[in-house]
Amino acid sequence: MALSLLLVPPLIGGVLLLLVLRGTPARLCGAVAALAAALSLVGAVLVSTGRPRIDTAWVPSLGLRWSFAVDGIAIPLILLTAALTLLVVLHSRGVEPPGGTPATFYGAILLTSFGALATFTVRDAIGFYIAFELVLVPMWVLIGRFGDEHAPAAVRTDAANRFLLFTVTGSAFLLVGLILLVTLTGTSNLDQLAAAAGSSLSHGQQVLLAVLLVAGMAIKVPLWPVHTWLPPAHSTAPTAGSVLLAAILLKMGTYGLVRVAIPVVPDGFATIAPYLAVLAVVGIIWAGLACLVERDLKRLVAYSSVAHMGFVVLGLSSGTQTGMQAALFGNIAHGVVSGLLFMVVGRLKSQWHTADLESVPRALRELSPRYGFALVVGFAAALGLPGLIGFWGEVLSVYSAWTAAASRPSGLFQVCAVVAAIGMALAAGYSLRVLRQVWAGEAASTEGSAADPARDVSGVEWAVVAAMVAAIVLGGLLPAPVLATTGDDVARLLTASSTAGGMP
Amino acid sequence: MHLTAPVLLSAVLAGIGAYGVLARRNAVLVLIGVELLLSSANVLLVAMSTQERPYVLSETTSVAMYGGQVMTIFIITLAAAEIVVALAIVLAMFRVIGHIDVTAAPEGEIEPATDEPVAAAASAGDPGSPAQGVSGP
Amino acid sequence: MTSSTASTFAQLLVAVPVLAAVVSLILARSAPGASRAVSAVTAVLGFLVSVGLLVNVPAEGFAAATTVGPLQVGELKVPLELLVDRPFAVVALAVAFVVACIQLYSVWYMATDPRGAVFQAIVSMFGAAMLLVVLSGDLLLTLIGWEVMGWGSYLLIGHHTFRRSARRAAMKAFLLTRFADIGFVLGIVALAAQTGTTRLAVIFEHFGEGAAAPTAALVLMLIGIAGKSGLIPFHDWLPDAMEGPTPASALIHGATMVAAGTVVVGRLFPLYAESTDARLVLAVLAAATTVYTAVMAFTQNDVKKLLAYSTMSQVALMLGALAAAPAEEHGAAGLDHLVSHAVFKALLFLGAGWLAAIGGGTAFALLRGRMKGWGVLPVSFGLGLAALAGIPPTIGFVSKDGVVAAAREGTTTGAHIVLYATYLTVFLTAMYATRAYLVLVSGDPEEPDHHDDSHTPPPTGSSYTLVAGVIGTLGLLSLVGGAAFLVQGAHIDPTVAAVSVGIALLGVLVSWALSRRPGGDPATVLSESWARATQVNLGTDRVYAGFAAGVVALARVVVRLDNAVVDALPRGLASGATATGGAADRAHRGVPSTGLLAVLSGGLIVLVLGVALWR
Amino acid sequence: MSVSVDFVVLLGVLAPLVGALVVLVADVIWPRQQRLPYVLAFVSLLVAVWAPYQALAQGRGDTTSTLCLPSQPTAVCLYSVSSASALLQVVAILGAFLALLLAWPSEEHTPADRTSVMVMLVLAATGGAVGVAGAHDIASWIIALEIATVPIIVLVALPGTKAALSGAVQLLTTSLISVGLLALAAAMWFVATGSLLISADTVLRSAASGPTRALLTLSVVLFLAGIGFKLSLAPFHAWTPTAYAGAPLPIATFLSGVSKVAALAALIVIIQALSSLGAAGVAAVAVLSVLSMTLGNLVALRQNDVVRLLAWSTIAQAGWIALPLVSPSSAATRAAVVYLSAYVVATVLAFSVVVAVVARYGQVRSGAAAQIPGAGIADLSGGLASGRMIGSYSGLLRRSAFLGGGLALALTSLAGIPPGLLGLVAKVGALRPVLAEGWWVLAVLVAVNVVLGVAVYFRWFRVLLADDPAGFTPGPERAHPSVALAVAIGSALLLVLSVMPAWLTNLLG
Repeated sequence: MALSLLLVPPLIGGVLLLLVLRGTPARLCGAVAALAAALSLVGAVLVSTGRPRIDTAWVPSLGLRWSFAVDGIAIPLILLTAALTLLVVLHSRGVEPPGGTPATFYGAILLTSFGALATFTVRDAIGFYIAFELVLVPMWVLIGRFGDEHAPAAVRTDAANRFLLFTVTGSAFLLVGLILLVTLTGTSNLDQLAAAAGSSLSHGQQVLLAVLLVAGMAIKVPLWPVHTWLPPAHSTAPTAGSVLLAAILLKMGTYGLVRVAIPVVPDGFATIAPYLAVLAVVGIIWAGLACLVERDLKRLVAYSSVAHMGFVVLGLSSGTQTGMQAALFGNIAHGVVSGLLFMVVGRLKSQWHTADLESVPRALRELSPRYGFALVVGFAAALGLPGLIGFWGEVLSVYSAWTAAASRPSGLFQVCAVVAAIGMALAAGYSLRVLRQVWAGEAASTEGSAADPARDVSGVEWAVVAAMVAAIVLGGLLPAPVLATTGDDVARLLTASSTAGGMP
Repeated sequence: MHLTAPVLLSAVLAGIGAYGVLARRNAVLVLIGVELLLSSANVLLVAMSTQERPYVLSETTSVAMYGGQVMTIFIITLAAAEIVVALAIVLAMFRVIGHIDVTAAPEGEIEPATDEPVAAAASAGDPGSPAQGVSGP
Repeated sequence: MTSSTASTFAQLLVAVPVLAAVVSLILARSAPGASRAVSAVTAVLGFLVSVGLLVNVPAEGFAAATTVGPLQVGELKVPLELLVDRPFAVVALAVAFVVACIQLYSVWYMATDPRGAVFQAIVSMFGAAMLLVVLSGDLLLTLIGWEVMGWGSYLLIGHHTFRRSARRAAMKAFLLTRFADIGFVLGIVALAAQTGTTRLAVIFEHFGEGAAAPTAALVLMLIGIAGKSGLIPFHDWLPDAMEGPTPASALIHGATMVAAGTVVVGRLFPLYAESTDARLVLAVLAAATTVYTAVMAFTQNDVKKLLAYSTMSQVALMLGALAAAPAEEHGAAGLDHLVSHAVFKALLFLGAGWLAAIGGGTAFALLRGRMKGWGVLPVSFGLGLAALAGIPPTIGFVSKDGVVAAAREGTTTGAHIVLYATYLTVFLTAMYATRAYLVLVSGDPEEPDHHDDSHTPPPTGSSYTLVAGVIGTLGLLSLVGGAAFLVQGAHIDPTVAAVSVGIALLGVLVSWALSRRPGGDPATVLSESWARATQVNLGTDRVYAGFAAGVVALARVVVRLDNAVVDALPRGLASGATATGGAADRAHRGVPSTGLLAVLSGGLIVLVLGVALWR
Repeated sequence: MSVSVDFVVLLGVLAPLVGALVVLVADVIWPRQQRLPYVLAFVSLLVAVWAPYQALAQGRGDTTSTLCLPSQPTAVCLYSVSSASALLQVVAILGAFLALLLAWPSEEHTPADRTSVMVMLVLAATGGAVGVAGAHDIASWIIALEIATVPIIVLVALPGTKAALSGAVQLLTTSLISVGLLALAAAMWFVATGSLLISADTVLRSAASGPTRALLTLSVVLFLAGIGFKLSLAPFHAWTPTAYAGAPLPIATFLSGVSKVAALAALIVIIQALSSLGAAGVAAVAVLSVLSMTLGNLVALRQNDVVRLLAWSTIAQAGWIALPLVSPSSAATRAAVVYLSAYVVATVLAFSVVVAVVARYGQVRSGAAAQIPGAGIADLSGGLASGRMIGSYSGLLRRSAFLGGGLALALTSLAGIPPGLLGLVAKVGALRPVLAEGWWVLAVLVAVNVVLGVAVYFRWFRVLLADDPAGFTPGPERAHPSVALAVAIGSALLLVLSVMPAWLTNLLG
């Protein structure tokens, strides 16, 4: 029941908007979307406490089932998704989406949310793939159709196609991996697969599966060197699209690693984990460096996402509970932080008509103190400042790499930890670069030394931004609830794999 | 009975037929090639149906025996039908197009492929310029 | 008194400024006056709490207190607890006291600043972070306070955001310390990794039971400490940090950020005591820094910069004491010097702020003789300089005597290095302190060529009372506060004291003698080019800039590679696919009989495969 | 010797063929009727669907047989319908029905005397396609296959234009070659097995000894090549784009739907017989399948004429259809049948929308020409105005949610991306047998083709979302009722089966 409340409103709302309410004005569409998102959020809260489970046959001949369940690993992500969807819908209020009808815009947002929620709750391997793919078309529409109206059509098209084709490439490998998994093990139930922990598979099979599955997820995460779709997608997507993309879609990749790859083929994952860790830290440094010279603010935030997801993957590949906890926390943290950053940066870009760091107006702290405040909090969290939500995931994943599991080459992982720590310093570099260019400085115009309320954030939008800021601060000060939620299930997953796995 | 001769004949027919189909451009000659192929099959079928082989189950022996010959008649019928249609089309082709070269470039192409500079795999038909790639005839 | 009371006070001591920061930040824009009042009142409240803590803290052993609850992160236990014992309660008291002074002082100093309320809120946050470091019983909690302080320093130094130099200095300060913190973080990680917990008590126990000293982790942490404390090679951000408003300088230099390194080493002293190698590294760095910065201080032409260098020199002395002290000493000498330095350095900076208000700037040229006639100011400032120089009976004398004693008692190589460096520094410190005093009380000032709006007018009326009260209190403390250490059990060895006082007086004399020369400034004895070079810290900034430029150049290479190499494969695949598609399309349209050729080849493929594979 | 005949079972074959005859007779009695042939055809198709419906309804996995010879130990039946082949028959009949619906409004373009001929040919080909699915001896198999093919050649040629004849000649040449190969294959089969029956027993027997095994291999290879033509598997695909582009749209629809059913049915009959031999025999299928997919997708990427695009997509999809047959299991057969069903529904739906749009553009063009003589036509010249260029679909989703949505659904289903879940499920099903055989390298190659396919279909999909074409606003789309009905049926099927794919897959047990 609660699961239905979680999943059905965005689906129905999205379909309703796309098919029935096509011509309706933005206000009504926004209201419908907000209602659906709010219901879904209620559902999310309910499933977090009740942890219900649904399991019925769907396509028996393929062994496909409607199998949905909720556990501690998914709960933070479900709450994040549901809450962010509502916030994004509210944040988009009063903005006429460029390029298409408001109904399509809000419909696409709701359907994206539905796909993500389905991904986080589904417990069937093939169903996971289907849910994984659900977000593709709506997000593609958001980028291609509602993207930055200042960008030439070719750029928009290129960005949307990159997003689509990169992601589809990933999911095609994922599909092969999942089907192979299902045929080799004879079950598509992810819980059973995790419980078996690959005990029926040979080492070679595990490695092959791990490579296929991880290759599929890595593109979505995105891991270096398959990250090049992300910056164009972000710089083109509308604010709502960017927020959903960064805060939710990328999480599907890491969640997939936690849910489908690590517990199911622990032995195979252990074999490729060192490579994964190296790619992750290369991505951290690579993206951090790119941020130091990137001129487009949105692309910069996108690159920073690559770096942050690098920490998440590093934690995951360490093979320790600490690492997985750190990764799951880092997931949430990055979701909130990048969500806030894209909200602020997106709105500023539409206000300035540019996101070029060299030509944006200075002294945001003078001109729009609230935006300025939000920007400072966002970037402070992005550089992993303690007391804000970004800190825990990063420092703990460095710790986990330093103390990687016994099955991992400890020397290599300690080197990775050192490199990741250097990446934290780079994060400080680019964050301060942005703040120095945008936030600090002297107001260029003569009249502009005083704040102009019209140009600052207010009303519902300010409430949304303030809520995100509050989440960042609270998550930083009180990480215990999130960590406690994920703790038991992480322990269960890894215990199962250490007892059952590893013995071909 | 020795089957060498009929089988050889069949092989020769098949070879000539294949050559005619692949190498000839004139539609009628191609048709003849096909006929030769079919005849080769017919010869083989008829020759083989005279053979009673030990591994053919007794229950179906009669079917097997006569099957080859029946099949031949089927194929002859089939060939007749095909040729009727084929000749009709070849005639129409001659009347409308003016030649019966089956390997000529097809007529009535709506547009040739155009070389478009594309960044990603599928950016032809750009919504910004829907007329792109439309150049004729 | 029970330790649970002490725990409650410890919790309060951190919680009060945190809440104060949040509340005053929220109020900052809508009700600036209320916001500033909150900051000031809570700072005083925090001081009272710290007194309560000191009264209640057990004389021996630790009192622990929880904060936001323990975390169990997989295998790692993070109790996030506070740990307080007597020496650190004293340090906390000093911190809370200095913060309270600065908050009160800021009520005047930042009165005209439109973002003064925000400034004071950040000062509260900063104080909270420092208190967290002081009271932390958990490595991660230390790291939290440590980094938040770094961020606070960024905000405070960059307060005058409209000044380019301030923006740069803020960024430089944060980036440099953050860069150094790579080591700090890794050190913490390495320490925690050995025990599976970040709880200090457990770590002490673990290494106390004979486990090999974690030298690598300790040295890594030293990198971070060197960054925060401005040790060589991170010795160039503090002078630049003078771009911040003077209360911020007082805060950073007096009791908090710069001293945080000392606090951490003091806290981890049981570990450092085990590792001679780590302490040798620290000793060498501290000795080099203390002498070098003392030399730099002498010729500075700006009173705040002189004070900045003196801070680095003094902090290096504290660290030197910790590096040299015998293991049984528990590092008391370093912490004592931290406390005394907090008092007199806050005094000096706050006095410098007053001077700046009088003279319209902090350059010595503007301030010549300005100190005369401002009542409590010259006396207090003089006492502060005397304490800096270690002249008896000031607080600085007592604590510096402790440092010398600790270095003499040490038997390691590091201790010897520190001892000689300390003697040299005592001499140099006396010289530049004397120079500063002489310049400020004599001669005629230049008029500032422009009036900078950012400078506050000199205090009058009630604000005069406030500022004079703060400065006077600090001056009084500088004079008599040393007694507190004696009460605590420090003792003065007459021989040791005689030697160091003698050296200090020699420095004073030399400086005084030089000031007899024309111009009245002892520093003019040195060559002009040397003086210029010292103004820019011998060009250290260029080294940093070169390093940054190197990183940026690498970044440009990365961006180019990202486009030209990493992205080339997908792009190439895409264009390859379209090109192949186009070629195949043309092949199907133009050339006759392609179809049949394809058929032939297909037949062959199928034949070969069929025959080959089915066999 | 007596042969049992059950006319109810044979109804699927007989009804369309009888219907074809009736249409001809009716044309003699009442010449130049526009509606009557269609009505007769619909009736006969309705009757025809009864037989496979019965077969599907009566139970899972059972076969219905007739034309049985009384032999021991089990009866040998020349015509037997399993649930899989029954589904194929239903799909063939449905495809024919939809194609006729699409042809219905084109009476003003088709000369009246040709309507009956056209309908008759469609019925005949449908009968053939239905027959192939049930045939279990080579003679009726080959005859049914040709009945399914020859009328289509005529259908393509029927308009008599240059384009039509070019297409027809291509189709003719290839199908003649195909017939030749099939006849040779049949002869070889007979030589190898001594029997005309296509059954596992005969195959097993002939595979027992070396020389006959080689002959059997040769025969299968020739069969595969011959069917490759019909199924448009590369490299036997060359006729496809030209024939599609030249044929009238309803006929192209028919070609892409019904004739593929016939071809797959034919292939399945052979492959099922081979299943007793194990896996290796079908390596050739794997090669043809991947080759078709890759080539079809790559060339489709560059097509601006949507009919050609669909033609190349058919080639790619043919690869997918054949893919599961690398595994000789019955699950693989079912997967192929499910894939084919999904493909036919989606492709026919796409064609239906194309028909609607082309009709709409035709009206606009003639309207514009009437209003502004000399003007308008110039802008509209070229392919854009014909409704067949990809640019003509610009903004379709906004002008008509019905047509645009239907097309979007069809395209996503062909690409295998939600919301076209049916296509996705079909792809999952098609990949499973491949991986069950452990051919993961093949699966990875196929995965690459998933990406290519998405690129192909989304290139078209994106246009639907775009703005209206520059300088040309066709106004709201209104399709002819019969075309609208076809679109509605296709969309409804696709939607329902996307939500509940089990309703399709369960039919096969």
